[in-house]
Amino acid sequence: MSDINRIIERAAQEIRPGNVVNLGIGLPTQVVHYLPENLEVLIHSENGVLGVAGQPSVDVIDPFLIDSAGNYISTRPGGSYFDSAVSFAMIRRGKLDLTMIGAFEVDQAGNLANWKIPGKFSPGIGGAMELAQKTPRIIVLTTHCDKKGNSKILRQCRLPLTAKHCVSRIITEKAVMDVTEHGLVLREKAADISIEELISITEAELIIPDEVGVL
Amino acid sequence: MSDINRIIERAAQEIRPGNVVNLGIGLPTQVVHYLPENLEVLIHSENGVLGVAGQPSVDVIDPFLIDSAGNYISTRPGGSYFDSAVSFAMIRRGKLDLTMIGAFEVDQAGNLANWKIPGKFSPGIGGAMELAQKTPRIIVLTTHCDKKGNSKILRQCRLPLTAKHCVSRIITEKAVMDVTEHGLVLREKAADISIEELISITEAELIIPDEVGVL
Amino acid sequence: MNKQQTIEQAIAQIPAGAVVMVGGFGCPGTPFCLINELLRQGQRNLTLIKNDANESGIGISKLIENGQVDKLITTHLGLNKPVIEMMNDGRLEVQFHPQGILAEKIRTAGAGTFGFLSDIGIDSEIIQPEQIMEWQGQRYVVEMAQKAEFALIHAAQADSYGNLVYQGSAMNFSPLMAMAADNVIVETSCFGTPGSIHPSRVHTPSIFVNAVVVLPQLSNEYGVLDHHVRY
Amino acid sequence: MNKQQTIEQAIAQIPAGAVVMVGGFGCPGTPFCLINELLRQGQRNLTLIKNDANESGIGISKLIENGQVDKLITTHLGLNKPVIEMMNDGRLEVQFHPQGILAEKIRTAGAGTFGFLSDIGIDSEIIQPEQIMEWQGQRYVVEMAQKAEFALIHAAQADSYGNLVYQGSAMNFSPLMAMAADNVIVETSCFGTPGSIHPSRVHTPSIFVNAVVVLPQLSNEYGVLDHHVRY
Repeated sequence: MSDINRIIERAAQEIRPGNVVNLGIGLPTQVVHYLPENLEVLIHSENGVLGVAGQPSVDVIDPFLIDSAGNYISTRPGGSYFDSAVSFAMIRRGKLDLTMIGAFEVDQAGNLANWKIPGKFSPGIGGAMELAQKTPRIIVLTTHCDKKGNSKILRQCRLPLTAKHCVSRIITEKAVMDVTEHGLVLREKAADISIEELISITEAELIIPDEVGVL
Repeated sequence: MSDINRIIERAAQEIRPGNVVNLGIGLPTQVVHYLPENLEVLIHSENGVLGVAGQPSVDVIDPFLIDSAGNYISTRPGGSYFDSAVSFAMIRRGKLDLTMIGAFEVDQAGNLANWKIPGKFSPGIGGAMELAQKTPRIIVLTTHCDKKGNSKILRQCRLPLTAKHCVSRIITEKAVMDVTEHGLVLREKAADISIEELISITEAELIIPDEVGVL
Repeated sequence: MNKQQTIEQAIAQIPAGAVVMVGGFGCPGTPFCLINELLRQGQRNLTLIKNDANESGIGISKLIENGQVDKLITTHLGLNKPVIEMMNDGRLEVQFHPQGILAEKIRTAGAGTFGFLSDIGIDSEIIQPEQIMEWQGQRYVVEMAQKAEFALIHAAQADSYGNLVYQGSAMNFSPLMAMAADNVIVETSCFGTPGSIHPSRVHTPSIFVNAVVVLPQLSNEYGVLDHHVRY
Repeated sequence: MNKQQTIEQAIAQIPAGAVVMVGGFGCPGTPFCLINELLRQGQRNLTLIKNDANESGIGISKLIENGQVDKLITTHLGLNKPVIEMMNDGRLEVQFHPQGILAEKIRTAGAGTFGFLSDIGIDSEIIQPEQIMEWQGQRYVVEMAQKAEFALIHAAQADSYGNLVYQGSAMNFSPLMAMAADNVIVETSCFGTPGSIHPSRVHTPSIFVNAVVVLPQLSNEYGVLDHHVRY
């Protein structure tokens, strides 16, 4: 299984029956394909859809129905369409239970940077700032390190922040970590990595409890 | 013909094909019954209806469809329903062509007082303030004098104002008058009253042009 | 995600002293059955927010006449004599707003923003001097968001998730209040499974709704009022 | 009240230098035909307001790549390389807003109010210090209304008065822009007489629409983009 698949499969387990969940562009939007078909959940897409379901078969795709990442989607029974003002009203009012979101950097205090690399990458903020600032529970989905092998789980973010102290949980292909008042606590680790290795590839200070699950 | 009917019939003539018109509570809401059936006009009711038409026959009344005065209505083809925020967005954006409105007092500068008689009558402002302040053309429909015989067309309003300098035209059972930069100009008078009599029952200073039509 | 509740359950969540928005402009949209249950349960010291006070003897006028309401935030009392009398007597505190401003204050709470800049009534006695703000060389009225703990809503149609459709002029304040209140209780006589309302026809998305009460049928209060019929 | 116009007539009203809102989030809702006519007529020095810049080679990206656009007010440029390059080169001025804030700024203009109080990004670099206001002991971001002279809108269905229905996720910014712009030009391939849309199904009431352009059919641009299909 690829690193990406491992992240997405693990992330899918976070979604509980009855949840309203926004899936950010990138890894998170793919989580919709890993949900059990009978799981009663409402996926929110900020372009104005509640009740997102996977792409229908190719010959019946509706070109006027996409998610915020541009993927063709369908809706489950009980879905609704609405305008962008209502869509962000839902977000700002805290009506979502959970947002899954990508990251350039995330730190042990739950700060998130995922929109701008000054001088290199600044394509705009999209809906990320409002989702990060206003959703009660934010789970970051990210590879543990960047392409150069540098940790993306930091002591303190260096890039411009999307929102402060917003992240509850971080899921990578190596570990599941929770932001707590005491710091970043390791909850699960991949079977193919030792705790020592994990600590060595993680810039953030990891708190290792007695029990660590298997990712 | 009663005074009231005379006012309403005259007012109905003000509505041109293609107009979007709000009819305030009281005399104005009755204007809808005096419009030619084939006149293409959209009557706006601030409770969320565009395209108001008269009450249908009694056995098919829809109890969930009223105008802002509580009258049962129907809608003409091309009508729409919307919420109160959108309804007042239309008003504040100046999308109405014309509002017809009642008055306790109106003065020669176009000031309007129609919502409060301190100590006697203050049931709230409703939508009157926004209609008066934001509609490009306001026509006041009122009896010329109150029940005690005092002029309602004043030099200067004494009651709390609904909006300043908002009225374009005043229609009473005795006269049609326009608020101009020079003052209040008589345009039409009833056949059964002389100009001298009209001046004597009108507190406002009336400018009498060479030509005065017949109401 | 099935939000169906009994009317007793749903209304019992409202404590004494609660701030409660009530949909409806005149009769259309007024949730008469939810209101009657609130009358029966008898919670007191309520603050109500509604466009109008209904007419004497129906809707929220019953709650006010029964002494359950301390304060009413509204736009117009119409010809409701008992309520006007209670206001004049000081037995009911009434706060008036221009109708579109009340709608927008509620919509602002529903949008998760905090206030908006207006010019309605800026030089009238309805605006207090402390509401005026100068910003970038212009004077504005600052109108703050109007929240509530509860909203009582009548829908023509609802599904079990809480997607709502309104009928005719019964929409009015309801979609705004459904967004603005923390707990939204809806009554409907037309109830279906998820999927019974097409996503494009939904007026209020389910996410804003907390409880749906199914009415076996609509009582006479929802019917045609004879004194408003033009014969 | 028949607002039908030819596409040439409708687009010819837009002068050089105009501020133009364009509906659509990605492809759905993007009025490709109106945009193509604006490309053909060639008005320059435009300011465009749209959620995104479309993908390279379609929609407003064509106008930008053709040098007709001085400024873009948007939320995200996605992976549109030529537009990002033009921004980085200084050939295109780009103003970014958080998506919901852009939506709300447009909606504020559409509501005829002047601004709103927000807390989104209050301590981030996206908010300028001069946008911060203290009011009744709280700090807020003041977000001003975003108007435009024109809006270009795609509707799934329209009647001759200009009542509009949107399809699926093609609604997005369109109803907000229809309220906010002084001249609203709509394209549709499904055109009917007044009464062809039930009053409860109208998403944008006719009062906000100035011109309706009837498309004989939808071109390939409105179809499925193969590179977005998951096989």
